[in-house]
Amino acid sequence: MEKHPLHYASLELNNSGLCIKITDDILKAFLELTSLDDREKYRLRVAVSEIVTNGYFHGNKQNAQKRMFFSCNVFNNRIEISVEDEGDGFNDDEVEEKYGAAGEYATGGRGLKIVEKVADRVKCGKTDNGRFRVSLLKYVNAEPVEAIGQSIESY
Amino acid sequence: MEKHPLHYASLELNNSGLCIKITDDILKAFLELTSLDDREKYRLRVAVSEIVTNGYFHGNKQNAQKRMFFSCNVFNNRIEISVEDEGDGFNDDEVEEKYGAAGEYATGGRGLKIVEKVADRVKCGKTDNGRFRVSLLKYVNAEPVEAIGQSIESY
Amino acid sequence: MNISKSMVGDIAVIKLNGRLDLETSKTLKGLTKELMADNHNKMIFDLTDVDFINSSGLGTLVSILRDVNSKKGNLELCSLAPYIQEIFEITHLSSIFRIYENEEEALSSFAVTENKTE
Amino acid sequence: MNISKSMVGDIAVIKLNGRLDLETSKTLKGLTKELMADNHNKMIFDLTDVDFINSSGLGTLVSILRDVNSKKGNLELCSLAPYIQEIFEITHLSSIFRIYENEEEALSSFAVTENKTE
Ligand SMILES: Nc1ncnc2c1ncn2[C@@H]1O[C@H](COP(=O)(O)OP(=O)(O)O)[C@@H](O)[C@H]1O
Ligand SMILES: Nc1ncnc2c1ncn2[C@@H]1O[C@H](COP(=O)(O)OP(=O)(O)O)[C@@H](O)[C@H]1O
Repeated sequence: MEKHPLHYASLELNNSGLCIKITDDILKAFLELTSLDDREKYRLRVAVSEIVTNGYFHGNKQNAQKRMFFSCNVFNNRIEISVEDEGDGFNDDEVEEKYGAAGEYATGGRGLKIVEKVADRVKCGKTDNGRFRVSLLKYVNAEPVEAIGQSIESY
Repeated sequence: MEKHPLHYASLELNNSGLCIKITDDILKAFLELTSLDDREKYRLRVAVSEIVTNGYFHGNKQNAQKRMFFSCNVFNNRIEISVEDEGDGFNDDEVEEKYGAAGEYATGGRGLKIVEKVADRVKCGKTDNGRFRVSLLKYVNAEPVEAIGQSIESY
Repeated sequence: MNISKSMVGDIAVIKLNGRLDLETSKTLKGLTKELMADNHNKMIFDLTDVDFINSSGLGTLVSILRDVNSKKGNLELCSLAPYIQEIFEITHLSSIFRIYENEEEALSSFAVTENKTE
Repeated sequence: MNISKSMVGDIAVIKLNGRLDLETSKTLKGLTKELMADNHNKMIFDLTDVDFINSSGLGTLVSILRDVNSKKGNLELCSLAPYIQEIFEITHLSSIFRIYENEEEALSSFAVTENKTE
Protein backbone atom coordinates (compact mmCIF):
# COMPACT_ATOMS: atom_id res chain seq x y z
CA MET A 1 0.00 0.00 0.00
CA GLU A 2 1.24 3.50 -0.78
CA LYS A 3 2.52 5.41 2.21
CA HIS A 4 1.73 9.02 1.41
CA PRO A 5 -1.86 10.14 1.62
CA LEU A 6 -3.39 12.07 -1.26
CA HIS A 7 -5.13 14.31 1.24
CA TYR A 8 -4.27 14.81 4.84
CA ALA A 9 -5.81 16.71 7.75
CA SER A 10 -4.55 17.03 11.27
CA LEU A 11 -6.44 18.86 14.01
CA GLU A 12 -5.86 19.77 17.60
CA LEU A 13 -8.85 21.08 19.54
CA ASN A 14 -9.79 22.08 23.04
CA ASN A 15 -11.94 19.33 24.48
CA SER A 16 -15.58 20.37 24.11
CA GLY A 17 -18.86 19.04 22.81
CA LEU A 18 -18.25 21.12 19.67
CA CYS A 19 -15.43 18.72 18.73
CA ILE A 20 -18.06 16.21 17.64
CA LYS A 21 -19.57 18.53 15.06
CA ILE A 22 -16.29 20.07 13.92
CA THR A 23 -14.52 16.78 13.26
CA ASP A 24 -17.66 15.60 11.48
CA ASP A 25 -17.71 18.70 9.27
CA ILE A 26 -14.10 18.11 8.37
CA LEU A 27 -14.57 14.41 7.71
CA LYS A 28 -17.61 15.21 5.57
CA ALA A 29 -15.52 17.64 3.51
CA PHE A 30 -12.74 15.07 3.10
CA LEU A 31 -15.15 12.32 2.11
CA GLU A 32 -16.05 14.39 -0.92
CA LEU A 33 -12.56 13.54 -2.13
CA THR A 34 -13.33 9.82 -2.09
CA SER A 35 -15.45 7.57 -4.26
CA LEU A 36 -17.42 6.13 -1.33
CA ASP A 37 -21.15 6.20 -1.99
CA ASP A 38 -23.47 8.34 0.14
CA ARG A 39 -24.52 5.47 2.38
CA GLU A 40 -20.93 4.46 3.12
CA LYS A 41 -19.97 8.07 3.74
CA TYR A 42 -22.74 8.46 6.24
CA ARG A 43 -21.93 5.21 8.07
CA LEU A 44 -18.31 6.26 8.36
CA ARG A 45 -19.26 9.68 9.69
CA VAL A 46 -21.39 8.06 12.37
CA ALA A 47 -18.59 5.66 13.34
CA VAL A 48 -16.05 8.46 13.64
CA SER A 49 -18.46 10.58 15.65
CA GLU A 50 -18.73 7.68 18.10
CA ILE A 51 -14.99 7.61 18.58
CA VAL A 52 -14.79 11.38 19.00
CA THR A 53 -17.75 11.42 21.40
CA ASN A 54 -16.03 8.74 23.48
CA GLY A 55 -12.79 10.70 23.51
CA TYR A 56 -14.54 13.85 24.62
CA PHE A 57 -16.80 12.17 27.15
CA HIS A 58 -15.07 9.06 28.52
CA GLY A 59 -11.44 9.83 27.70
CA ASN A 60 -11.19 13.53 28.43
CA LYS A 61 -14.15 13.38 30.82
CA GLN A 62 -15.63 16.62 29.43
CA ASN A 63 -12.67 18.46 30.90
CA ALA A 64 -12.17 21.69 28.91
CA GLN A 65 -8.49 21.78 29.85
CA LYS A 66 -7.83 18.57 27.94
CA ARG A 67 -7.06 18.37 24.25
CA MET A 68 -8.43 16.32 21.40
CA PHE A 69 -6.35 15.22 18.40
CA PHE A 70 -7.86 14.17 15.11
CA SER A 71 -6.32 13.11 11.85
CA CYS A 72 -7.75 11.99 8.56
CA ASN A 73 -5.70 10.52 5.72
CA VAL A 74 -7.24 9.82 2.35
CA PHE A 75 -5.33 7.34 0.20
CA ASN A 76 -6.23 6.01 -3.19
CA ASN A 77 -7.81 2.87 -1.81
CA ARG A 78 -8.52 3.66 1.85
CA ILE A 79 -9.15 6.20 4.57
CA GLU A 80 -7.34 6.20 7.87
CA ILE A 81 -8.70 8.20 10.77
CA SER A 82 -7.27 8.56 14.23
CA VAL A 83 -8.65 10.18 17.34
CA GLU A 84 -6.56 10.80 20.43
CA ASP A 85 -7.68 11.91 23.86
CA GLU A 86 -5.74 12.56 27.04
CA GLY A 87 -7.45 9.87 29.10
CA ASP A 88 -6.52 6.38 30.25
CA GLY A 89 -8.36 4.36 27.65
CA PHE A 90 -10.36 1.23 28.47
CA ASN A 91 -10.40 -2.50 28.07
CA ASP A 92 -13.07 -4.78 26.65
CA ASP A 93 -13.88 -6.39 30.01
CA GLU A 94 -14.93 -3.06 31.50
CA VAL A 95 -17.25 -2.46 28.59
CA GLU A 96 -18.77 -5.93 28.77
CA GLU A 97 -19.37 -5.43 32.48
CA LYS A 98 -21.01 -2.05 31.93
CA TYR A 99 -23.47 -3.01 29.21
CA GLY A 100 -23.45 -6.80 28.98
CA ALA A 101 -26.77 -7.22 30.79
CA ALA A 102 -28.66 -4.05 29.86
CA GLY A 103 -30.18 -5.29 26.60
CA GLU A 104 -32.00 -3.24 24.00
CA TYR A 105 -33.34 -0.63 26.41
CA ALA A 106 -29.84 0.42 27.53
CA THR A 107 -29.33 4.12 26.98
CA GLY A 108 -25.67 3.64 26.07
CA GLY A 109 -23.17 1.11 24.81
CA ARG A 110 -23.95 1.28 21.11
CA GLY A 111 -21.04 3.43 19.95
CA LEU A 112 -18.32 0.83 19.69
CA LYS A 113 -20.75 -1.62 18.08
CA ILE A 114 -21.36 0.86 15.27
CA VAL A 115 -17.63 1.42 14.91
CA GLU A 116 -16.96 -2.32 14.64
CA LYS A 117 -19.73 -2.76 12.12
CA VAL A 118 -18.57 0.05 9.86
CA ALA A 119 -14.78 -0.04 10.01
CA ASP A 120 -12.60 -2.53 8.19
CA ARG A 121 -10.14 -2.33 11.03
CA VAL A 122 -10.01 -0.62 14.43
CA LYS A 123 -7.05 -0.37 16.73
CA CYS A 124 -6.83 1.16 20.20
CA GLY A 125 -3.85 1.85 22.40
CA LYS A 126 -1.62 4.28 24.19
CA THR A 127 0.65 6.52 22.14
CA ASP A 128 4.28 7.27 23.04
CA ASN A 129 3.28 10.56 24.59
CA GLY A 130 0.69 8.95 26.84
CA ARG A 131 -2.45 9.72 24.91
CA PHE A 132 -5.14 7.17 24.14
CA ARG A 133 -5.58 6.63 20.43
CA VAL A 134 -8.30 4.94 18.43
CA SER A 135 -7.50 4.36 14.76
CA LEU A 136 -9.97 3.34 12.12
CA LEU A 137 -9.27 2.06 8.64
CA LYS A 138 -11.85 1.88 5.88
CA TYR A 139 -11.21 0.59 2.38
CA VAL A 140 -12.62 2.60 -0.46
CA ASN A 141 -12.14 0.03 -3.20
CA ALA A 142 -12.15 -3.71 -2.45
CA GLU A 143 -8.63 -4.84 -1.59
CA PRO A 144 -7.11 -8.29 -1.10
CA VAL A 145 -7.58 -9.21 2.55
CA GLU A 146 -3.91 -9.97 3.21
CA ALA A 147 -3.08 -6.30 2.68
CA ILE A 148 -5.26 -5.18 5.58
CA GLY A 149 -3.71 -3.61 8.62
CA GLN A 150 -0.19 -2.95 7.56
CA SER A 151 -0.05 0.79 7.70
CA ILE A 152 -2.31 1.46 10.63
CA GLU A 153 -0.33 -0.98 12.73
CA SER A 154 2.81 1.13 12.66
CA TYR A 155 2.46 4.20 14.81
CA MET B 1 0.31 37.38 22.50
CA GLU B 2 0.03 33.75 23.51
CA LYS B 3 1.92 31.36 21.30
CA HIS B 4 -0.13 28.17 21.40
CA PRO B 5 -3.39 28.11 19.51
CA LEU B 6 -6.55 26.90 21.25
CA HIS B 7 -7.55 25.09 18.09
CA TYR B 8 -5.36 24.12 15.23
CA ALA B 9 -5.89 22.54 11.82
CA SER B 10 -3.32 21.64 9.22
CA LEU B 11 -4.21 20.22 5.81
CA GLU B 12 -2.37 18.94 2.80
CA LEU B 13 -4.40 18.41 -0.35
CA ASN B 14 -3.90 17.50 -3.96
CA ASN B 15 -4.30 20.63 -6.02
CA SER B 16 -7.83 20.71 -7.40
CA GLY B 17 -10.81 23.00 -7.62
CA LEU B 18 -12.31 21.07 -4.69
CA CYS B 19 -9.65 22.60 -2.42
CA ILE B 20 -11.65 25.83 -2.45
CA LYS B 21 -14.76 24.23 -0.99
CA ILE B 22 -12.93 21.91 1.39
CA THR B 23 -10.79 24.57 3.01
CA ASP B 24 -13.90 26.74 3.27
CA ASP B 25 -15.84 23.94 4.98
CA ILE B 26 -13.02 23.55 7.46
CA LEU B 27 -12.64 27.25 8.09
CA LYS B 28 -16.41 27.50 8.57
CA ALA B 29 -16.28 24.74 11.17
CA PHE B 30 -13.38 26.41 12.97
CA LEU B 31 -15.07 29.80 12.95
CA GLU B 32 -17.79 28.30 15.12
CA LEU B 33 -15.13 28.19 17.81
CA THR B 34 -14.70 31.96 17.69
CA SER B 35 -16.80 34.88 18.83
CA LEU B 36 -16.75 36.63 15.44
CA ASP B 37 -20.22 37.65 14.34
CA ASP B 38 -21.84 36.12 11.24
CA ARG B 39 -20.90 39.01 8.99
CA GLU B 40 -17.24 38.90 10.00
CA LYS B 41 -17.18 35.13 9.65
CA TYR B 42 -18.51 35.38 6.14
CA ARG B 43 -16.07 38.11 5.11
CA LEU B 44 -13.17 36.06 6.41
CA ARG B 45 -14.35 32.96 4.56
CA VAL B 46 -14.49 34.94 1.32
CA ALA B 47 -11.00 36.38 1.88
CA VAL B 48 -9.51 32.95 2.56
CA SER B 49 -11.27 31.47 -0.46
CA GLU B 50 -9.56 34.16 -2.56
CA ILE B 51 -6.15 33.12 -1.31
CA VAL B 52 -6.86 29.42 -1.86
CA THR B 53 -8.30 30.06 -5.32
CA ASN B 54 -5.17 32.00 -6.23
CA GLY B 55 -2.95 29.20 -4.94
CA TYR B 56 -4.85 26.60 -6.94
CA PHE B 57 -5.14 28.69 -10.08
CA HIS B 58 -2.18 31.07 -10.32
CA GLY B 59 0.31 29.35 -8.01
CA ASN B 60 -0.22 25.67 -8.81
CA LYS B 61 -1.61 26.53 -12.26
CA GLN B 62 -4.43 23.95 -11.91
CA ASN B 63 -1.78 21.22 -12.01
CA ALA B 64 -3.18 18.15 -10.23
CA GLN B 65 0.33 16.94 -9.43
CA LYS B 66 0.95 19.94 -7.20
CA ARG B 67 0.02 20.18 -3.55
CA MET B 68 -1.83 22.74 -1.49
CA PHE B 69 -1.12 23.39 2.19
CA PHE B 70 -3.56 25.05 4.52
CA SER B 71 -3.42 25.84 8.19
CA CYS B 72 -5.78 27.55 10.55
CA ASN B 73 -4.91 28.57 14.10
CA VAL B 74 -7.53 29.91 16.45
CA PHE B 75 -6.16 31.88 19.41
CA ASN B 76 -8.08 33.63 22.12
CA ASN B 77 -7.89 37.00 20.39
CA ARG B 78 -7.08 36.21 16.78
CA ILE B 79 -7.13 33.77 13.89
CA GLU B 80 -4.10 33.02 11.75
CA ILE B 81 -4.52 31.30 8.42
CA SER B 82 -1.87 30.30 5.97
CA VAL B 83 -2.09 28.93 2.44
CA GLU B 84 0.90 27.53 0.59
CA ASP B 85 1.18 26.55 -3.04
CA GLU B 86 4.07 25.17 -5.06
CA GLY B 87 4.31 28.06 -7.47
CA ASP B 88 6.58 31.07 -7.84
CA GLY B 89 4.44 33.72 -6.21
CA PHE B 90 4.01 37.20 -7.62
CA ASN B 91 4.86 40.81 -7.01
CA ASP B 92 2.64 43.86 -6.79
CA ASP B 93 3.91 45.39 -10.04
CA GLU B 94 2.71 42.40 -12.08
CA VAL B 95 -0.72 42.71 -10.55
CA GLU B 96 -0.93 46.46 -11.14
CA GLU B 97 0.08 45.91 -14.76
CA LYS B 98 -2.53 43.17 -15.23
CA TYR B 99 -5.55 44.97 -13.85
CA GLY B 100 -4.59 48.60 -13.36
CA ALA B 101 -6.46 49.81 -16.44
CA ALA B 102 -9.39 47.40 -16.69
CA GLY B 103 -11.77 49.24 -14.38
CA GLU B 104 -15.07 47.97 -13.03
CA TYR B 105 -15.86 45.67 -15.94
CA ALA B 106 -12.69 43.62 -15.44
CA THR B 107 -13.54 39.95 -14.98
CA GLY B 108 -10.70 39.44 -12.50
CA GLY B 109 -8.44 41.24 -10.07
CA ARG B 110 -10.82 41.56 -7.14
CA GLY B 111 -9.48 38.74 -4.95
CA LEU B 112 -6.53 40.47 -3.31
CA LYS B 113 -8.62 43.61 -2.82
CA ILE B 114 -11.11 41.62 -0.77
CA VAL B 115 -8.28 40.05 1.20
CA GLU B 116 -6.76 43.44 2.01
CA LYS B 117 -10.12 44.81 3.02
CA VAL B 118 -10.96 41.96 5.37
CA ALA B 119 -7.65 40.96 6.94
CA ASP B 120 -5.92 42.84 9.73
CA ARG B 121 -2.62 41.76 8.26
CA VAL B 122 -1.48 39.84 5.18
CA LYS B 123 1.99 38.61 4.44
CA CYS B 124 3.32 36.82 1.34
CA GLY B 125 6.62 35.18 0.67
CA LYS B 126 8.63 32.08 -0.10
CA THR B 127 9.02 29.44 2.59
CA ASP B 128 12.26 27.62 3.35
CA ASN B 129 11.17 24.65 1.30
CA GLY B 130 10.44 26.79 -1.74
CA ARG B 131 6.69 27.07 -1.49
CA PHE B 132 4.80 30.34 -1.82
CA ARG B 133 2.90 31.24 1.33
CA VAL B 134 0.20 33.78 2.00
CA SER B 135 -0.61 34.34 5.68
CA LEU B 136 -3.60 36.21 6.99
CA LEU B 137 -4.21 37.47 10.49
CA LYS B 138 -7.57 38.57 11.80
CA TYR B 139 -8.24 39.85 15.31
CA VAL B 140 -11.28 38.56 17.07
CA ASN B 141 -11.33 41.08 19.87
CA ALA B 142 -9.95 44.58 19.41
CA GLU B 143 -6.26 44.63 20.31
CA PRO B 144 -3.79 47.49 20.78
CA VAL B 145 -2.31 48.31 17.40
CA GLU B 146 1.31 47.97 18.49
CA ALA B 147 0.80 44.24 19.08
CA ILE B 148 -0.14 43.57 15.45
CA GLY B 149 2.10 41.46 13.33
CA GLN B 150 4.44 39.92 15.81
CA SER B 151 3.55 36.28 15.54
CA ILE B 152 2.76 36.03 11.86
CA GLU B 153 6.08 37.70 11.02
CA SER B 154 8.10 34.79 12.35
CA TYR B 155 7.92 31.79 10.09
CA MET C 1 -30.71 20.91 16.66
CA ASN C 2 -33.84 22.96 16.06
CA ILE C 3 -37.04 21.64 17.56
CA SER C 4 -40.56 22.76 16.75
CA LYS C 5 -43.64 21.48 18.57
CA SER C 6 -47.31 21.46 17.64
CA MET C 7 -50.26 19.78 19.33
CA VAL C 8 -52.73 17.61 17.42
CA GLY C 9 -55.40 16.95 20.03
CA ASP C 10 -53.42 15.66 22.99
CA ILE C 11 -50.56 14.41 20.82
CA ALA C 12 -47.36 16.46 20.73
CA VAL C 13 -45.88 16.40 17.23
CA ILE C 14 -42.21 17.30 17.54
CA LYS C 15 -40.22 18.11 14.43
CA LEU C 16 -36.49 17.66 14.85
CA ASN C 17 -34.01 19.43 12.61
CA GLY C 18 -30.27 19.04 12.22
CA ARG C 19 -27.94 16.88 14.30
CA LEU C 20 -28.91 14.53 17.09
CA ASP C 21 -25.65 13.94 18.93
CA LEU C 22 -24.40 14.15 22.51
CA GLU C 23 -24.53 17.94 22.60
CA THR C 24 -27.73 18.56 20.77
CA SER C 25 -29.91 15.81 22.16
CA LYS C 26 -29.95 17.46 25.58
CA THR C 27 -32.45 20.03 24.31
CA LEU C 28 -34.81 17.29 23.18
CA LYS C 29 -34.60 15.49 26.50
CA GLY C 30 -35.39 18.77 28.26
CA LEU C 31 -38.45 19.41 26.12
CA THR C 32 -39.93 15.96 26.69
CA LYS C 33 -39.39 16.28 30.44
CA GLU C 34 -41.45 19.48 30.38
CA LEU C 35 -44.17 17.81 28.32
CA MET C 36 -44.41 14.90 30.70
CA ALA C 37 -44.45 17.22 33.70
CA ASP C 38 -47.59 18.71 32.06
CA ASN C 39 -49.00 15.19 31.64
CA HIS C 40 -48.50 15.09 27.88
CA ASN C 41 -47.34 11.53 27.35
CA LYS C 42 -48.24 11.03 23.68
CA MET C 43 -45.57 12.10 21.26
CA ILE C 44 -44.55 11.82 17.65
CA PHE C 45 -40.98 12.67 16.66
CA ASP C 46 -40.77 13.65 13.01
CA LEU C 47 -37.19 13.05 11.85
CA THR C 48 -37.56 14.34 8.27
CA ASP C 49 -34.98 17.05 8.79
CA VAL C 50 -32.56 15.13 10.99
CA ASP C 51 -29.43 14.85 8.90
CA PHE C 52 -27.19 13.20 11.46
CA ILE C 53 -27.80 10.83 14.33
CA ASN C 54 -25.35 8.70 16.27
CA SER C 55 -25.51 6.47 19.33
CA SER C 56 -25.75 9.45 21.71
CA GLY C 57 -28.86 10.61 19.90
CA LEU C 58 -30.22 7.08 19.89
CA GLY C 59 -29.47 6.79 23.61
CA THR C 60 -31.51 9.92 24.23
CA LEU C 61 -34.41 8.54 22.18
CA VAL C 62 -34.29 5.27 24.17
CA SER C 63 -34.21 7.20 27.41
CA ILE C 64 -37.29 9.21 26.37
CA LEU C 65 -39.03 6.01 25.24
CA ARG C 66 -38.44 4.52 28.68
CA ASP C 67 -39.82 7.62 30.40
CA VAL C 68 -42.87 7.63 28.15
CA ASN C 69 -43.49 3.89 28.62
CA SER C 70 -43.23 4.22 32.39
CA LYS C 71 -46.05 6.79 32.21
CA LYS C 72 -48.08 4.49 29.92
CA GLY C 73 -47.69 7.02 27.12
CA ASN C 74 -46.66 6.59 23.49
CA LEU C 75 -43.66 7.63 21.50
CA GLU C 76 -43.84 7.14 17.73
CA LEU C 77 -41.12 7.99 15.23
CA CYS C 78 -41.68 8.91 11.62
CA SER C 79 -40.06 10.02 8.37
CA LEU C 80 -36.56 8.59 8.82
CA ALA C 81 -34.19 8.97 5.87
CA PRO C 82 -32.95 5.53 4.73
CA TYR C 83 -29.43 6.13 6.09
CA ILE C 84 -30.82 7.20 9.46
CA GLN C 85 -33.06 4.13 9.50
CA GLU C 86 -29.99 1.99 8.86
CA ILE C 87 -28.33 3.25 12.04
CA PHE C 88 -31.44 2.09 13.94
CA GLU C 89 -31.04 -1.31 12.35
CA ILE C 90 -27.30 -1.67 13.01
CA THR C 91 -28.02 -1.00 16.67
CA HIS C 92 -31.10 -3.27 16.80
CA LEU C 93 -33.31 -0.35 17.77
CA SER C 94 -35.77 -0.77 14.92
CA SER C 95 -37.28 -3.54 17.05
CA ILE C 96 -38.05 -1.41 20.10
CA PHE C 97 -39.29 1.71 18.31
CA ARG C 98 -42.40 1.93 16.16
CA ILE C 99 -41.29 3.73 13.02
CA TYR C 100 -43.79 5.15 10.52
CA GLU C 101 -43.36 6.33 6.93
CA ASN C 102 -44.84 9.75 7.62
CA GLU C 103 -46.61 11.89 10.20
CA GLU C 104 -50.08 10.92 8.97
CA GLU C 105 -49.44 7.24 9.56
CA ALA C 106 -47.96 7.95 12.95
CA LEU C 107 -51.02 10.02 13.87
CA SER C 108 -53.47 7.38 12.70
CA SER C 109 -51.71 4.80 14.87
CA PHE C 110 -53.06 6.72 17.85
CA ALA C 111 -56.60 6.57 16.47
CA VAL C 112 -56.31 2.79 16.19
CA THR C 113 -54.96 2.49 19.73
CA GLU C 114 -57.82 4.59 21.03
CA ASN C 115 -60.43 2.59 19.15
CA LYS C 116 -59.00 -0.56 20.64
CA THR C 117 -59.25 0.72 24.19
CA GLU C 118 -62.87 1.79 23.70
CA MET D 1 -24.10 24.97 -7.57
CA ASN D 2 -27.61 23.93 -8.54
CA ILE D 3 -29.28 25.99 -11.22
CA SER D 4 -32.95 25.98 -12.16
CA LYS D 5 -34.38 27.93 -15.06
CA SER D 6 -37.89 29.06 -15.87
CA MET D 7 -39.16 31.37 -18.59
CA VAL D 8 -41.50 34.29 -17.84
CA GLY D 9 -42.42 35.48 -21.31
CA ASP D 10 -39.04 35.96 -22.98
CA ILE D 11 -37.23 36.50 -19.68
CA ALA D 12 -35.14 33.64 -18.31
CA VAL D 13 -35.43 33.53 -14.52
CA ILE D 14 -32.44 31.61 -13.22
CA LYS D 15 -32.38 30.49 -9.61
CA LEU D 16 -28.90 29.84 -8.28
CA ASN D 17 -28.32 27.60 -5.31
CA GLY D 18 -25.19 26.96 -3.25
CA ARG D 19 -21.68 28.23 -3.94
CA LEU D 20 -20.58 30.57 -6.70
CA ASP D 21 -16.82 30.08 -6.83
CA LEU D 22 -14.22 29.28 -9.48
CA GLU D 23 -15.36 25.67 -9.88
CA THR D 24 -19.08 26.11 -9.73
CA SER D 25 -19.52 29.27 -11.74
CA LYS D 26 -18.48 27.45 -14.93
CA THR D 27 -21.90 25.80 -15.08
CA LEU D 28 -23.62 29.16 -14.92
CA LYS D 29 -21.45 30.59 -17.68
CA GLY D 30 -22.26 27.56 -19.83
CA LEU D 31 -26.01 27.95 -19.33
CA THR D 32 -26.02 31.64 -20.25
CA LYS D 33 -23.99 30.91 -23.39
CA GLU D 34 -26.66 28.44 -24.46
CA LEU D 35 -29.41 30.95 -23.74
CA MET D 36 -27.73 33.64 -25.78
CA ALA D 37 -27.08 31.23 -28.63
CA ASP D 38 -30.88 30.80 -28.67
CA ASN D 39 -31.28 34.58 -28.68
CA HIS D 40 -32.51 34.79 -25.10
CA ASN D 41 -30.77 37.90 -23.86
CA LYS D 42 -33.02 38.89 -20.96
CA MET D 43 -32.15 37.28 -17.68
CA ILE D 44 -32.83 37.51 -14.00
CA PHE D 45 -30.49 35.76 -11.58
CA ASP D 46 -32.24 35.02 -8.31
CA LEU D 47 -29.54 34.67 -5.63
CA THR D 48 -31.84 33.78 -2.69
CA ASP D 49 -30.17 30.42 -2.19
CA VAL D 50 -26.58 31.43 -2.92
CA ASP D 51 -24.79 30.97 0.37
CA PHE D 52 -21.28 31.74 -0.81
CA ILE D 53 -19.82 33.99 -3.48
CA ASN D 54 -16.28 35.20 -3.97
CA SER D 55 -14.39 37.15 -6.62
CA SER D 56 -14.38 34.21 -9.05
CA GLY D 57 -18.17 34.09 -8.89
CA LEU D 58 -18.30 37.87 -9.25
CA GLY D 59 -15.92 37.66 -12.20
CA THR D 60 -18.28 35.23 -13.90
CA LEU D 61 -21.25 37.50 -13.26
CA VAL D 62 -19.34 40.45 -14.76
CA SER D 63 -18.37 38.35 -17.75
CA ILE D 64 -22.02 37.37 -18.32
CA LEU D 65 -23.10 40.99 -17.89
CA ARG D 66 -20.63 42.02 -20.58
CA ASP D 67 -21.91 39.33 -22.96
CA VAL D 68 -25.50 40.34 -22.31
CA ASN D 69 -24.75 44.05 -22.74
CA SER D 70 -22.95 43.40 -26.00
CA LYS D 71 -26.15 41.75 -27.29
CA LYS D 72 -28.24 44.66 -25.98
CA GLY D 73 -29.87 42.33 -23.50
CA ASN D 74 -30.53 42.71 -19.78
CA LEU D 75 -29.16 41.00 -16.72
CA GLU D 76 -30.86 41.79 -13.42
CA LEU D 77 -29.91 40.38 -10.03
CA CYS D 78 -32.28 39.89 -7.13
CA SER D 79 -32.67 38.59 -3.59
CA LEU D 80 -29.11 38.96 -2.33
CA ALA D 81 -28.52 38.13 1.33
CA PRO D 82 -26.99 41.15 3.14
CA TYR D 83 -23.59 39.50 3.46
CA ILE D 84 -23.55 38.63 -0.25
CA GLN D 85 -24.56 42.20 -1.07
CA GLU D 86 -21.64 43.41 1.02
CA ILE D 87 -19.15 41.53 -1.17
CA PHE D 88 -20.61 43.38 -4.17
CA GLU D 89 -20.02 46.62 -2.32
CA ILE D 90 -16.46 45.87 -1.21
CA THR D 91 -15.60 45.18 -4.85
CA HIS D 92 -17.53 48.21 -6.16
CA LEU D 93 -19.78 45.99 -8.24
CA SER D 94 -23.03 47.26 -6.78
CA SER D 95 -22.58 50.21 -9.16
CA ILE D 96 -22.47 48.17 -12.36
CA PHE D 97 -25.24 45.66 -11.53
CA ARG D 98 -28.87 46.46 -11.01
CA ILE D 99 -29.85 44.65 -7.85
CA TYR D 100 -33.51 44.15 -6.83
CA GLU D 101 -35.08 43.15 -3.54
CA ASN D 102 -36.99 40.23 -5.04
CA GLU D 103 -37.96 38.51 -8.27
CA GLU D 104 -41.15 40.50 -8.65
CA GLU D 105 -39.32 43.81 -8.63
CA ALA D 106 -36.74 42.47 -11.05
CA LEU D 107 -39.50 41.30 -13.39
CA SER D 108 -41.36 44.58 -13.24
CA SER D 109 -38.17 46.42 -14.21
CA PHE D 110 -38.54 44.76 -17.62
CA ALA D 111 -42.11 45.97 -17.92
CA VAL D 112 -40.91 49.51 -17.25
CA THR D 113 -38.13 49.18 -19.80
CA GLU D 114 -40.60 47.91 -22.38
CA ASN D 115 -43.08 50.67 -21.67
CA LYS D 116 -40.31 53.17 -22.15
CA THR D 117 -39.31 51.81 -25.53
CA GLU D 118 -42.90 51.77 -26.75
N1 LIG E 1 -11.78 7.02 24.51
C1 LIG E 1 -12.22 6.31 25.57
N2 LIG E 1 -11.68 6.48 26.80
C2 LIG E 1 -12.12 5.78 27.86
N3 LIG E 1 -13.12 4.88 27.79
C3 LIG E 1 -13.72 4.66 26.61
C4 LIG E 1 -13.30 5.36 25.43
N4 LIG E 1 -14.06 4.91 24.42
C5 LIG E 1 -14.92 4.01 24.91
N5 LIG E 1 -14.72 3.84 26.24
C6 LIG E 1 -15.43 2.90 27.12
O1 LIG E 1 -16.19 2.03 26.34
C7 LIG E 1 -17.56 2.08 26.73
C8 LIG E 1 -18.46 1.77 25.58
O2 LIG E 1 -18.43 2.81 24.63
P1 LIG E 1 -19.63 2.97 23.60
O3 LIG E 1 -19.89 1.66 22.97
O4 LIG E 1 -19.30 4.09 22.70
O5 LIG E 1 -20.88 3.31 24.50
P2 LIG E 1 -21.19 4.58 25.45
O6 LIG E 1 -20.27 5.68 25.06
O7 LIG E 1 -22.61 4.87 25.18
O8 LIG E 1 -20.96 4.11 26.86
C9 LIG E 1 -17.75 3.42 27.35
O9 LIG E 1 -18.83 3.47 28.24
C10 LIG E 1 -16.41 3.62 28.04
O10 LIG E 1 -16.39 2.94 29.29
N1 LIG F 1 -0.60 32.33 -5.12
C1 LIG F 1 -0.30 33.07 -6.21
N2 LIG F 1 0.67 32.66 -7.07
C2 LIG F 1 0.97 33.38 -8.18
N3 LIG F 1 0.34 34.53 -8.49
C3 LIG F 1 -0.64 34.99 -7.71
C4 LIG F 1 -1.00 34.30 -6.53
N4 LIG F 1 -1.98 35.00 -5.91
C5 LIG F 1 -2.21 36.08 -6.68
N5 LIG F 1 -1.40 36.09 -7.76
C6 LIG F 1 -1.35 37.13 -8.82
O1 LIG F 1 -2.08 38.25 -8.39
C7 LIG F 1 -3.08 38.59 -9.37
C8 LIG F 1 -4.29 39.22 -8.67
O2 LIG F 1 -4.98 38.28 -7.92
P1 LIG F 1 -6.49 38.53 -7.55
O3 LIG F 1 -6.63 39.90 -7.00
O4 LIG F 1 -6.93 37.42 -6.66
O5 LIG F 1 -7.26 38.49 -8.92
P2 LIG F 1 -7.45 37.32 -9.99
O6 LIG F 1 -7.17 36.04 -9.30
O7 LIG F 1 -8.87 37.47 -10.40
O8 LIG F 1 -6.49 37.60 -11.11
C9 LIG F 1 -3.35 37.29 -10.08
O9 LIG F 1 -3.88 37.49 -11.35
C10 LIG F 1 -1.97 36.67 -10.12
O10 LIG F 1 -1.19 37.21 -11.17
